[in-house]
Amino acid sequence: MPDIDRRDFLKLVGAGSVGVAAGFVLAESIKHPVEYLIPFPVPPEDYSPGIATWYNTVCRMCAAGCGISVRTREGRAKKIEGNPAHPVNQGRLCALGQAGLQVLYNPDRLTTPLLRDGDRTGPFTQITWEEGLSAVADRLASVDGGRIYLLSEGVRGHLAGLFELFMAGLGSNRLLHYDFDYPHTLYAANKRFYGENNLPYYDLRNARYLLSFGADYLGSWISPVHHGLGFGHSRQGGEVRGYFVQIEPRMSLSGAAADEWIAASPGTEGLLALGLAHHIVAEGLYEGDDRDDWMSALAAYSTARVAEQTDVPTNTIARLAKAFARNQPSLAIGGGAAGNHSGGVDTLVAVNALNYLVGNLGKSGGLLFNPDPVVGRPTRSRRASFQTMLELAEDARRGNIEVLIVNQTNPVFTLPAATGFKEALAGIPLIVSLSSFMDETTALADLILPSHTYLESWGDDIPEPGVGFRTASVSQPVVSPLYDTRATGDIVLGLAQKLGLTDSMPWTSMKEYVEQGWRQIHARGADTETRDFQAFWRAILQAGVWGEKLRRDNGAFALDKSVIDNIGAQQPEFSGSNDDFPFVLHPYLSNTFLDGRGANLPWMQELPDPMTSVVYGSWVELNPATARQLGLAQGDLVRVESPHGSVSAPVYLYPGIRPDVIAMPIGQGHAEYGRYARNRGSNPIEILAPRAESHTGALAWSATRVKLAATGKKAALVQTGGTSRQLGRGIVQTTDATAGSGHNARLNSIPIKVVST
Amino acid sequence: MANNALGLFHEPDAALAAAGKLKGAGFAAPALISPIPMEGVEEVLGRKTSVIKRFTLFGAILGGLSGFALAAGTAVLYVHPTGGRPIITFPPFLIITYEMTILFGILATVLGFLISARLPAIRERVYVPDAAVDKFAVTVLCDNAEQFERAAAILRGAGAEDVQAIAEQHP
Amino acid sequence: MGVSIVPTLRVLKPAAMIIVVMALGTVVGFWANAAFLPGTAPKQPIAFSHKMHAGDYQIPCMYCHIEARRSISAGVPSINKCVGCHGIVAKDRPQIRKVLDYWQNKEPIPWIKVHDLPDFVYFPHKRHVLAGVECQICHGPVETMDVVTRTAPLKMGWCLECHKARAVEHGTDCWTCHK
Amino acid sequence: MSVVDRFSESWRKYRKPGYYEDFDYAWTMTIDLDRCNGCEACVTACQAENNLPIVGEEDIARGRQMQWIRIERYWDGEYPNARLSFIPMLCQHCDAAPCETVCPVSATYHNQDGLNVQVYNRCIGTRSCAVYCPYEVRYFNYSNHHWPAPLDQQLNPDVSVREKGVMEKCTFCIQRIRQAKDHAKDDGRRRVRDGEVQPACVQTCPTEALVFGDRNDPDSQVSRSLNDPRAYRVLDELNTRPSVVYLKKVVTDGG
Amino acid sequence: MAAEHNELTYADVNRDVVRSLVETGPKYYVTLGVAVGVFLTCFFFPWFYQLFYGIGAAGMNQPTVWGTYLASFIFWIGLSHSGTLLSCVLHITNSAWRKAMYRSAEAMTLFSLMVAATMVMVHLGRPWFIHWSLPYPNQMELWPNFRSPLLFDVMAISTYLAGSSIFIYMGSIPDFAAVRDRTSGWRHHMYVLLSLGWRGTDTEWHRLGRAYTFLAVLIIPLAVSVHSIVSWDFALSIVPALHQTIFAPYFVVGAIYSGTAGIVTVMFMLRKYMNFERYITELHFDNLGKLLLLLSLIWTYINVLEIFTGWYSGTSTELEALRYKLFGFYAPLYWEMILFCAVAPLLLISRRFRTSFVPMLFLSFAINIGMYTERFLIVATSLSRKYLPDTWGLYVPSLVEISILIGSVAMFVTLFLVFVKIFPSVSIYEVKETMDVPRKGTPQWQTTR
Repeated sequence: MPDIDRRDFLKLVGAGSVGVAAGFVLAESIKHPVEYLIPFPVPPEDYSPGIATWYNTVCRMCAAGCGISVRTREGRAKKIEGNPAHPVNQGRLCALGQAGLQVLYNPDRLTTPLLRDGDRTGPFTQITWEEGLSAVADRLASVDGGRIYLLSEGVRGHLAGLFELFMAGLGSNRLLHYDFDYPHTLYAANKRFYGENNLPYYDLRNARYLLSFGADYLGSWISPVHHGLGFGHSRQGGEVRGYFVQIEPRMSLSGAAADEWIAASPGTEGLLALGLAHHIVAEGLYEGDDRDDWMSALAAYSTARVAEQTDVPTNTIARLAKAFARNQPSLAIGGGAAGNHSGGVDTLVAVNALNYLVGNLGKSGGLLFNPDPVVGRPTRSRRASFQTMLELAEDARRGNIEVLIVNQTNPVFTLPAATGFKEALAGIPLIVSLSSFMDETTALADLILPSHTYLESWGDDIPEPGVGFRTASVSQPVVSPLYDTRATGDIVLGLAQKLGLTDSMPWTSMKEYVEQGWRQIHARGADTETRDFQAFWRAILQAGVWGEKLRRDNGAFALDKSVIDNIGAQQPEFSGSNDDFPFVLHPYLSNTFLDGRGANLPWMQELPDPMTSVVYGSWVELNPATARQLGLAQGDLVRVESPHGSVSAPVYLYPGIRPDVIAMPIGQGHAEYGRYARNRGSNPIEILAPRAESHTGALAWSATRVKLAATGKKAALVQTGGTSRQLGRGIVQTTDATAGSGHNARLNSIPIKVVST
Repeated sequence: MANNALGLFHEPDAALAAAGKLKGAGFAAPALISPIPMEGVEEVLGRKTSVIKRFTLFGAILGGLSGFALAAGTAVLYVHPTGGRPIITFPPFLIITYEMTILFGILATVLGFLISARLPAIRERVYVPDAAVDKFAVTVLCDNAEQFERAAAILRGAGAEDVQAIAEQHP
Repeated sequence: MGVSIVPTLRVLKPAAMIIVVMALGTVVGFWANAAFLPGTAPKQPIAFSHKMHAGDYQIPCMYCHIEARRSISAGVPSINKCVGCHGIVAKDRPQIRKVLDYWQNKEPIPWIKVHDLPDFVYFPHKRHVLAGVECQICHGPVETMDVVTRTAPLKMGWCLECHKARAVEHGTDCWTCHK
Repeated sequence: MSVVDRFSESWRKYRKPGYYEDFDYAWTMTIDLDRCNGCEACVTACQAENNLPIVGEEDIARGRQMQWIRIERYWDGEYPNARLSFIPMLCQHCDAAPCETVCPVSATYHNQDGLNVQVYNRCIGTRSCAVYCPYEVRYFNYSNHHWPAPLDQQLNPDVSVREKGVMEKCTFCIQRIRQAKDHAKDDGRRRVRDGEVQPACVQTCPTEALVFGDRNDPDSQVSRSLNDPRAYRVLDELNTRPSVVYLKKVVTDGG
Repeated sequence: MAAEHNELTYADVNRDVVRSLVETGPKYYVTLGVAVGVFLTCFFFPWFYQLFYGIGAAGMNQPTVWGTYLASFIFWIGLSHSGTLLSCVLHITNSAWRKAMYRSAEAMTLFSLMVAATMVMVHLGRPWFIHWSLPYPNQMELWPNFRSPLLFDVMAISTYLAGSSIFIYMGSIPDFAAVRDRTSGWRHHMYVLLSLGWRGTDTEWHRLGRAYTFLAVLIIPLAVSVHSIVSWDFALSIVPALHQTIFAPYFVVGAIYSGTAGIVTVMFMLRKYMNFERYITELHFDNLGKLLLLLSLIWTYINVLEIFTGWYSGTSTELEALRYKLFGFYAPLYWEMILFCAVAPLLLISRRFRTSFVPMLFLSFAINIGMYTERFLIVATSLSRKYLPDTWGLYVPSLVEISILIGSVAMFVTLFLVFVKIFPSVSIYEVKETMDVPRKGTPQWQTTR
C-alpha cells in the first residue's frame, strides 16, 4: 500500500493490537481447567483406584434383615445391591433398601455431638465426644438406675445384647425396643395358637393358594423382598400357577398383584376367616379327630351370618373355602390392618386356625416353624407396645424418669397426638438422643450423640422371621465415617467405661464385641475343627452371612382343646360413632417411607407411590362413588376429622377402596427430619384414637372413624402418571390361565426371534 | 478526446429509430440506455442470446450430483446405523439432492448474469443519470472526429434533444 | 459522464484495511497464546523428574503406576511408595525433604493433572496397556522430561486416527470411548 | 485401509435392511407382567446406577420427572371389580427406532450391541427424538441438576452426569455391558456369558420379573422366555421392533 | 391498467421513491426505537436467561417436549411463503399488479426467514452446538445425519434464504442505480456498490430479464419444498394426528395463506406511513383479497378432511387426539382458529370489503393470529396425547416463551424498518413499466429539468 499517512498507520496499529488482545483472551478462555490428582498417603490394602470393591453387610432400612453388598469406588459407596448369598433376599433388594446410600450421604445428617443450651426451645451448640459422654455418664452415675430409660428402635443381635448388659449394669430394666410397625398381635396370635415365640416361616414360594387377610406381604409386611421372590416363583416358576387372594378394605400392592381382591368390611377379617373355617369343617373338608370341637367352636359362624357381617357374598365364602382346602399346599396369612383392630389377636388366631384345618403346618408351601435364633434377641417383654409407651409417658409425667436415652426411634412422630407423649417428655430432665438425624424426637433432646449410619458401623443381625433354618449376618463398615459420629455400640461402650462397667463389658469397641460374640457361632459350627476362628471370621466377612442348613423338625403338631374353645372373633370396635364419623380411616404404611423413616431420602420422595404415582406429599384415597356423593373431585383439599383431631390432604379418587373407608399413607407430615421431609404432606397417625388392641396393648391403628370436610381449596397433587386407563390400546395385555391359548408371539406382525428349546 | 457520441431522447421510439439508423450507417453496435426495459430492441439491433441458461443447467446438475455425493459419502465415511435403515437411503437423500440442485442452480444463474452482463463495472462506462429517470439515450463508439460528427448528425436527425461527446477513461 | 464502482472502492479502502488488520491480529494473538503459554507443563508441588527416575535409573513406568495394567486409571503412587525408597535414598535433597514432610503430616501430595481427559471420556489404561500401546504414544517421551509436558492433543480426532490405524474393534463407535 | 475399501465395506455391510441381525449382540429384556408387582425397586436401582438427578417437586409438577424405567399403572373395571395392572416402561431399544432417524446430528443410533444408544456429548437438544418415540421413554435435561453435598459422593463414576439441554434415556446399563466385555477379554473369551451382565433393574427385581440377555444366543435365559406363548410387544402395530418383550399378565376368574 | 397512474410522471416515481429513502421523520425513529427496545427486553434478555438456566425456563415438559418456539418457527417460515413465492408466480404469469408491491413482499420473506432461523436457535437445548447440524469437515470426523427431517430443514431453509435474498437483490439492481444518481455521501457509495455500476443498456436489461425469470422458476418449487419439509418434521413421526399424508399440502397452503395476509398488513403500513398511496391501490387489496378467500377455502377444506379421516379411522389414538383437539383443554384456541381463519375470511366475498383498507388490515391480523394458533395446536394437542395414556400431560407456555414470541415480532419489525430505508420499497422501473411511455401530448411529456 503506497499511500498511507501517519493517522491511518496509527489506526491500523490500534486495530491490530485490539485484534491481538482479543485473540489472546479467546485462547485463554478455552483453556482446560486445572485438575488435581490426590492419592492416599497410605492406601487401604483392598483399594485400587478405578476398581470397584464390594462389601457384604446387612440392610437396616426395615426389620426384614436382608443381606446387602455395597459397591465402593475410591472409598465411596456407589450402589447397594442384594447379597446373592443371603437366604432372605437372595441378591434382590427393595427400593427403600437401595436408598440406604442416601442415609449415609444425606445432607441433613447430624455431624457432631450437640448440647442444648437452655431449655428445649433453645439452639444446640457443638461439643466434643469427651464432653458429651462424660456429661451423660455423670448424670447416669448420679441417678438411681430405676429412673433411667433406654428407648431404642428394634435392634437384634449383639447390639441388643449390649443394651441388656448396659442397662443391667446401670441396675435398670427400663430397656424398650419401640417400632411403630412391630407386629405384636401376630406374635401373640402365634404364641396362643402354636405356642411359638418365633414367627413361622411363610413358604410363599411353594404355595399354590394364598389367602392373605390384610397382610401387604409384597409392600410392607415383615419381609417384602423375600415374599416377592416367593410370589414370583409361585406365579410363573413352577408347573402350576399359584393363586393369590387378598382380603382388605383398601387394595394394597399385594391386592393389586393378587388374582382376587375381596373388600370385606374393615375389621371383620377374623369373622370371615372363621366363616371359611366353619364352611371347611361343615363341608367335611377337614377330618381331624377334633372335628367336633371345631364344629362346636365355630357353630356361631355360619356362612350366611358371616356373609352379612363381613359384606362378602355367601357363594364367595363357599368358593374360597373349597379352593383353600382343595388347592394344596395352601397358606393363610394375616396381619397389617387385619391385626390392627380391637380384636387383632383373635383375628390372627382365626387365620392360624385356617392353616391348621387344611393342614398347612410344617410342610413346604405352608408355614414352617423357625428354630430359636442363634444370637439372643430382645424378649417380647422388651418390645414396647402402644400400652408400654403410654406407661412411659405416664412415668415421665409423674417425674419417675431422670434420663431417657433414645436410639434411632421417633415416638413423637409415630404416636397419636392424643397420647400427649410429646408433652410428657417435658417431664424428663435429661433426654439423650443417639439419632443420626434431627427427627421430631431428637429435636426435643437436650444432648445429641449422633450415631454412625449402619453403613459405617459394626454389628450383626438375625433376620426375623428366619427362613426355616438358623442364619445370622454380620454388618461391617463399607466406608470410613463421614463425620465426627460414633457407632451406637461404641457410644454405649464408651459410657460403660466412664461408668466403670468394664467388668461386665470389657470390650473396647463394638467390632471387638461382635467378633467375640461370633466365636460362639464358630464354636457350634460344623467347620470348627476344619477352620480356626480367624479364617471363619474372614469367610463370614466376605460372605456377609452365616447359616446352618438344618430345618427344624416340624413333627406332629398337637393343638390343645382349650385353644379351639377360645377361638372366636367379634365385630370390631371403632372410636367415633357411625353417624358423626361416617368413614373408617385406613392408614397404611407407605411402601417408600414405611413408618416415616424413609421420608428424608430424596429418592424415596421422588419415587412415585406404586398405586397412585403421587410424589412429594400425602393424599386421601376415596372411592369415586363416595367422592361423587360428597361432590369432591381429584385434588380437592379436604380435612379429615377424627374425634381426636384433624389433618388435611388432597383427595385421590381410588377405584380400589370400599365406599365406607378412606385411606391415607403413613410417612409424610414431618415437622423436622431434614430438608426433604420437613413440612411435606400430613401424618394420619396424629389423629388416631389412642385405642389399644385388647390382648397385646398394641395400637389399634385401623380402628378410628373419621369424617371429611371439604375446604373448597385445591391442593397440588403432584403425580408422575397421567391417565390410568388403557382406552383399549392393549398396553397391558392379558391372557387366561390356560397356558398356550394365550396370544402367541409367533403371530405378531414381526415375529419375535424364537429359538427352539 | 471525445470518443463516444451520446444522444438523449425524450421518446423511446425515437431513440430506437436513431439506433437503427446508426447501425444502418455502419457504426459498431450502438447501445440504448433506458430507465425501463424497452420493447422492440431486438427487431432493430438483432436477436440477443445469453449463456445464462447454460450456467443454470450446469449448476443445477453439479448441485444435484454433489448433493447426493455429500449425503451418501458422509453416511459411509462414518457409519451410524439408524432406525434399521440402510446407511444409503434414497428417499431422504433425494430430498437433499433436490435442495442442493436448486441452490447451485441459483448461484450459477447469478454468476452467469454477472458475467454475461459484464457486471460489476470496473472500467468507467458511458452513462447519463437522466437515462435512469425518463430519458432514453443512444450511445455509439466513434474512432475520430469525423465519425463523431456523422453520428451526431444522425442522432439529431432522429430527434435527439441533446447530443454529448463522452470519453471513457480507464481507471 | 460515466459510471464505475472503482472510486467507491478507493473510498472504502482504509476501513477495509482496518478490518483485515484486526482479523489478522486476532489470529496472531491466538497463536501467540497457544505457542508461548500452552499450559501443558504445569508447576507441580514437587519438582519430580521423570527423566531421572524413568530415564537415568531406568525404573519401569509400572513400578510406580501399578494400576495401569489392571485398572481404568494408571494411578499415581501414594507417598508411602516414594518413602519406600527415599526413606533411605537421598534424604537430604530439598525436594525429597518436602516429600518427607508430606509423609510426616500424612498429607497427600496434590499433583496437578497433566494429561486430563474430560469426565465423559471412558479411557481404560488397562485395555490400552494390554493391547501393547506404548505409554509414550499418548504421554510422550516422559523418560526424557524433567518436567512432564503434554505432547499429544488428546482430542477426539487424534484418538480416532489411532483407533482407525490399528483397526480397533468398534474403535469408532461413540460408546466405546464416551460414557 | 484405504477410503475406497472402507466405502465398499460399510456399504456392503449396511446395504440390506435387517443388517442389525448380524450385530455382535442383540441384548433383549423380557418383562413378565404376571410376576411384576409394581414395587418399583427397579426404579430406584436405575436412579442409583445411572446418576439420575433429583428433579424436585416443582419440576415433577410440571411433568419433568426423570426415571429411565418407570412403572405405568392401568385400572380396569370399577369397584368392587376394579383391577390394577402395572407395566414397567423403559427404552425399548427398538431395532427400527423412530428416534434414531430423526436426530440431525446422529446423537442416537444403533451400535454393535443392538442397543439404541444416546451420545450425550453429541446431543444438541432438538428433542425431536422424544417426539418421535411412541413409548415416551426419552427424558430431557431442562436445567442443570445439583446434588447437595455429600449426596454427590454417591455418583457412579462409570456414568457421566448429563448437562442441561441434553436428552437421555435407558442404556440397558451399557457401562455394565462394557465391564462384562472387559472381563470376557481378560479371560480370553470372545463373548460375554449369559447372565454375566444384568442391568441394575433386572439385578434387583425381587420377583424376578425381568430377564436380560442376548437373544442371538439360543440357550440364553432370555431366549427361553421369548418362547413363552404369552410374549408380546407393546405398540407392536408401529413396527418399531422393540428389544423389550413383555409376557402377558394372567387373569383368572375365580380359583 | 395505466389509468390510475395518469397523473404520475416517470420523474415523480424517482422522486417519491428516493424521498422514501432519504427523508426520515421523527416518527420513523420513534418507531424504530420502540421496536429495538421491545426486541431487547422481550427477546434478547429472556433468551439469555434461558441460555443460562436451560430450556426449563420455558414451559415444555415430558410429553410435550416441543412448544411455542417450534410453533413460532413454523409460523415465521409460513409468513415467509408468498413473499417471494407469490412474486415469482406473478412474475412468470406476468401480471402487472404485482409490480408495485413485490419488493416489500419479498423483503417480508427474507426477514421472516431470519426470524424463523433465530427461533430454531431459541428452541435448541444446546444452541452453542448448532454448527454440528451443518456438513463441514471437523476433527471429530463426524457428519450430520442426512436421513433426518430436521436436516432437510437445515438444507431447505438455507437454500431458501440464499435464493430469496438473491432474488430480491437482483430485482432491485436497476433501482439501486436510479437511487445512486440521486443520493450523495455514504448512501451514494453504498448504492454504487449495490448497483454494481448498472447503466440500463439494452444488453443489461436483457440479461437481467433472463436471469430473473430463471430464478423465479427455480424458487417456486423451492418454496413449495421448504414448507413441505417443515411439515415433515411432524408428518414423518408416528405421532397420532401428525402422521398424515395431507400434512405437506396443508402446511404449504397454510403458509401461503398466512403469508398473503402478512402482505396485506405490510401493504397497508407502506401505503399509510411511506405515502405510497399512488402506487399501492385498491386494486392490490382487491386482488390480494380474492387470493385470501381462495386460500381460506382450501385451508378450511383440508381441516375438514383432517377431522373426517381422523374420525373415520376409529382407532383409540386418532379419536382421542381428535377429541382432545376439538373439545379438550385447548378447545377454545381451536375454535378461535376456526373463527379467524375459516369463518371471518368469508367476508372477502364482497368487493366493498376487499377494497376497504382498514377492515382488510384487521382481517389480515385475525388470520395471522389464527394461523399462529394453528401451529401451536399442532404441537401442543398431539404431543400431549400420544400412545401411552399414563404419560399424558399438559403444556402451558411460560412467561419467557410468551415474551420471546412478542420479541420475535419486534425483531421482524426492526429488520423491516431498516429495510425500507435501504431498499426502494417500491420497484421504480417496474412501476414505470406499468405506465405509458412518454410521448408528445401525454401527461408524462415533461422534462425533469
